[in-house]
Amino acid sequence: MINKQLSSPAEAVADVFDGATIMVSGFGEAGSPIELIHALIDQGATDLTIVSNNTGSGEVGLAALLKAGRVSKVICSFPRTANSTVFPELYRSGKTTLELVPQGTLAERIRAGGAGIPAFYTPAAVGTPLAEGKESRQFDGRDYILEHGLTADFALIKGKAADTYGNVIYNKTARNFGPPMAMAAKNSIVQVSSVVEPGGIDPEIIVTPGIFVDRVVEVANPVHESELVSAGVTYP
Amino acid sequence: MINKQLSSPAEAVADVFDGATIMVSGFGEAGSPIELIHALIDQGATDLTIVSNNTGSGEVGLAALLKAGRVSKVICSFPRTANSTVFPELYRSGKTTLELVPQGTLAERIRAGGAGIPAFYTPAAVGTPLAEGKESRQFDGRDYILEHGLTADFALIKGKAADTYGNVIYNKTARNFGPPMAMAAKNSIVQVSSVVEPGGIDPEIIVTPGIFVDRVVEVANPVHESELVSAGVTYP
Amino acid sequence: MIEQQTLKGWTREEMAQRLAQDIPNGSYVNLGIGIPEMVAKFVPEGRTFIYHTENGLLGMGPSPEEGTGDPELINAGKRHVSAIPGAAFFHHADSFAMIRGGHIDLCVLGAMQVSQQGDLANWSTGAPDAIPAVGGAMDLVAGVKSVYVITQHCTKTGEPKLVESCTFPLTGCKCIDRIYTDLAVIDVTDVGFKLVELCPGVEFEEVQQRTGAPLLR
Amino acid sequence: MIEQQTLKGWTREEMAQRLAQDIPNGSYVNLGIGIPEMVAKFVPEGRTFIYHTENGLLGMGPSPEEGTGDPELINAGKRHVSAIPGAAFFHHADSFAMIRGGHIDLCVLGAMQVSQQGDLANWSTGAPDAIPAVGGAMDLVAGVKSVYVITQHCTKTGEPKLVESCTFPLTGCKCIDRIYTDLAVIDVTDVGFKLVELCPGVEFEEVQQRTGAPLLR
Repeated sequence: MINKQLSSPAEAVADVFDGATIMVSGFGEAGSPIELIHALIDQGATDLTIVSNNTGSGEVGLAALLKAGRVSKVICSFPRTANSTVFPELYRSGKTTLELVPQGTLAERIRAGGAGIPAFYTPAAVGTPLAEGKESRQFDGRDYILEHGLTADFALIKGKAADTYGNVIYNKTARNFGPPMAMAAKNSIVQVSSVVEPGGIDPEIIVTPGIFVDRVVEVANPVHESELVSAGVTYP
Repeated sequence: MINKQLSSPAEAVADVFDGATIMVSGFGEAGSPIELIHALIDQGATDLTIVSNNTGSGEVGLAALLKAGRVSKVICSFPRTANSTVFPELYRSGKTTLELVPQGTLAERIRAGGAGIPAFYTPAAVGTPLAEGKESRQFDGRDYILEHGLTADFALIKGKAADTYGNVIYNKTARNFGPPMAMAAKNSIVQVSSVVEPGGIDPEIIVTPGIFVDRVVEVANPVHESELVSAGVTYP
Repeated sequence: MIEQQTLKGWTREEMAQRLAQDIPNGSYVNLGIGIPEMVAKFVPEGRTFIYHTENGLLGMGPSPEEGTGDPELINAGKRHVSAIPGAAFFHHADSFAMIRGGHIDLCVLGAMQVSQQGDLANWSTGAPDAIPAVGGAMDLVAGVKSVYVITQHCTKTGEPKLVESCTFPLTGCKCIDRIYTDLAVIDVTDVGFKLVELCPGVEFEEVQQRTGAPLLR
Repeated sequence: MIEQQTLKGWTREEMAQRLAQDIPNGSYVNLGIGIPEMVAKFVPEGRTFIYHTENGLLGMGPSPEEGTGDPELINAGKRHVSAIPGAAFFHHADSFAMIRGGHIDLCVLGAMQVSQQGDLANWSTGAPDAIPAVGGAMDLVAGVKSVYVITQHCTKTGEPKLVESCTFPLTGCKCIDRIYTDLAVIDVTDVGFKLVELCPGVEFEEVQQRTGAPLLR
C-alpha cells in the first residue's frame, strides 16, 4: 500500500527546517503554489534559500514569504516584478542575497540536479557579467561555460491532478518549472486540484512520474495570485 | 500553411546521403521504425553511422540494413541480440566498428545533443574499460567522466500518432529513444499509425513537440519485427 | 554630441511589419516583450509562423478579450494568451532545450545597444541600485538560429544605440544578425554594420550620422 | 584450487524470496534479467513495490499469458509485461534521470564477480571475440541508492564469485551493498565481506571456503 496524499498544506510542509533550500515552481503566477507557500509562512521556517524563476507579486505567496523575512538567498532569473516592492527592498538593504541565473541555465541546472549530472557546459551567458568567475572551455571552436546541477531539500509545486502514487499532470503554462523541480528535490511536495486513485490518470499522459514526488495534497480551488494582488490582500 | 506529412517512407528518406549519421529509435522491437528502415535499404545510402540501442534481430529492419553492408559504424549500448548473427559477423570481420556506450549515457548524450549541451559529466562507467581515454573529474569528492553530446543528420523514429505540425505521441514502451532522438537530429522523420490535423491531439499530452520533427509519414499498420523474424522473413 | 534632428521614420507598427516580411513560412519564432510582440500582428498573406514562448508553449495564439484570460495560460511577458490548434505544452527544461539546441528559427528582441560586432546589451544599465534581472535573453541569443533586434535607432535623448562597442553589460557576444530601426534595416556583418534598406524619405547620411559606428552601403 | 563439495543451499526461488524480505514497503525497484526477475514473485504480505524498467515504464506488472503480449509493452529483457494501475510511461532520457539521479531505491543484478570492495563485474568476460554489450548496468550501479547482487555463490566450475579483486572487466567500482547467494547473505562493508545470514544447514566455514576473500562474521 502506497499513499502519498497528506491531509493539508500544513501537514505537507511540517518538516521544513531552518536553512533549507526550497525550489518553488511557477512563472509569474502560473504554477505558483500559493497555498503551500502560505502554509510555509505559517510553519515558520527561516533562513531559507529559494530557487524560483521570479520573486512573487504584491504581498501574497512568494512575495509574502520574502516580506516575512524568511529568505536569506534567492536563486532566480527574473527577480523584478511589476507589482512588488518586497524583493527590491530586501535586496537593496542586503537582507536577501541574489544569485542571478539565466532562465534556461536555471531550468537546466535544476534538471541536471535531478538527473545526477553534476555539471554541464552551456553557451548561455558567455562573455557577459554572469559568466564572471566561471570556468570556460571551447568545444568545436565555440565558447561555453561550466554550470553545476542544483538540488534542493524541498520543492513546492503546483499541479493540476495527481494520483496517490504521486503521478502528476499540469495545467497549460503552469507546468513550467514543476517537472524539473520535482526531479531535483529530496522532498517534492505537489498541490493539485484533485487527487485520484492509481489508474485514474492515463499512464501515457503523466508528466511527472510518481518516483519524483514524495507528497501530494489536494487544494480543490487554489487562489490566483493576480486576484489577491488586485484585491490588495496581504498574507498573513 | 505548414504540413510536414510526406506520402511514403520512400519519400521521407529520399535525401539520406552516403556517410550520414542516423539515429534509429527502438528498444528491441518496441519503437523500431521498420518501414522507414526498409525504405532506407531500398534508397541505397551507404557508409552510415547508426546510433541505436540495439542492432536488430533476424534479417529485417536494422539487422537487414546491417546485412546489406550499409553501416560502417554503430553507436550502441547492447549490440548482442538473441536472434541475429548479422552484427556479430560484421563486427568480427571488422566491416562495422562499434562505439559501445552505457545505455543511460547514450540517452543523455542524445538529449544533450538536442538541447545544445556540448558536454556533461556522468558517474556511469567510472573505473570501467568504457571510461578509458575519457577525461575524469571530481565533484563533491566523487568521480565523474566527461561525455559529449551526440547529434545526427537524420533520425528515424516510430510514433503512434502525429499531427501535420509534427507533434507526436507514442505507444507504451515504444516511446524509449524517440523523443531525445527527435531533438538531436537535423532531419527527424517519424512514422506513425495515423496522421491528424493540428488540434487533433490534446496539447497537454504531446510528447514530442512539432519543432523537433521535420517529416511525418503514415504507416497505418506497421509490421512487428518479432513476427517477421518468427516467420523467417528477410528483407529485401 | 552629434546634432540630432527628428526624422520621420517608420512607426513601431511599420518596423514590426517590415520585419515580418523577412520571416519565411513555417518559421518557429520567439518574440520578446514590447515592440517585438507587434510582429505577430503582421504575418504576411499565405505564411504561417509558429510562436514559441519560453514559459512552455509552442503555438501561442493571440491574447483573449480583456477579462476572459486564463491565469495559467500566459506568455513570457506574463500576459494572457491563447493556444492555437496544433499547440503543445512542455516544461521549462524542454523549452530551453528548444532554444539552446538551435531549434527556434528566429528570435526578435529589443535592445539598449548593439555593437558593430553584433554584441547585444538589453538587460541591465549596470546602475548600482538596479535590481538585476535577465530572464531568458541570454539563452535566446546564445541558442536561436537568427536573432533580430527591433528598436528605435537612437535613445530618447538622441544617443546612438548602434555603437562601436557596448558600454552596458552584455546579453551576448556576436549574436545579432539584423537590426530593424525606425530609420533603416541594417545587417551585422563580419566587417560591421551594413545597410540593407532605408526607410522611405530617410537619407543614408542621416542614418550614418545617428549611428555610433561606420555604416557600410 | 579449493576443493569443492556440493552444498544443499537455497534454490533460486528461495534466494529471490529471501531478498524480497529486505525490501521496504513503497520501494522503487529495478530488477535485472534472470534470477533478479524472480524477486517480483515474492513480495511480502502488506508491501507494495513499484517496478521500474529502464526502457520507459514505472509500475511494471506481471507478464501476460503467453501469446497475449503487446510487442510495444516490454521490459528491459525484451519480454512482454503489463502496466499496473498508477503506472507511467516516459522516454529513455527521463528513465535514466531516474536511475542516475538516485531516485530508484534498489536495483537487483546478477554478477560474474563481486570484489570485497564492492566492485562488480557482470557484463563481459573480456574474451577477445566476444561482442561487447553493456546495456544499462553501468548506469544502474552508478546511480541507484542500493545495489544488491543475487547470484550462485560459485561458478559452474566451482570458482568463487566473491573475490579479493575482480579479474573480469568492471561494471562499476564500490557499488555493491549486499549479496544474496545460495549459501548466505553477505554485506559489503568498508572492511570487506561480512556475513549477515547463513542458509539453514550451511556452516560458516563452508561459505568461507567457497569465498575468494576473507569473510567476517
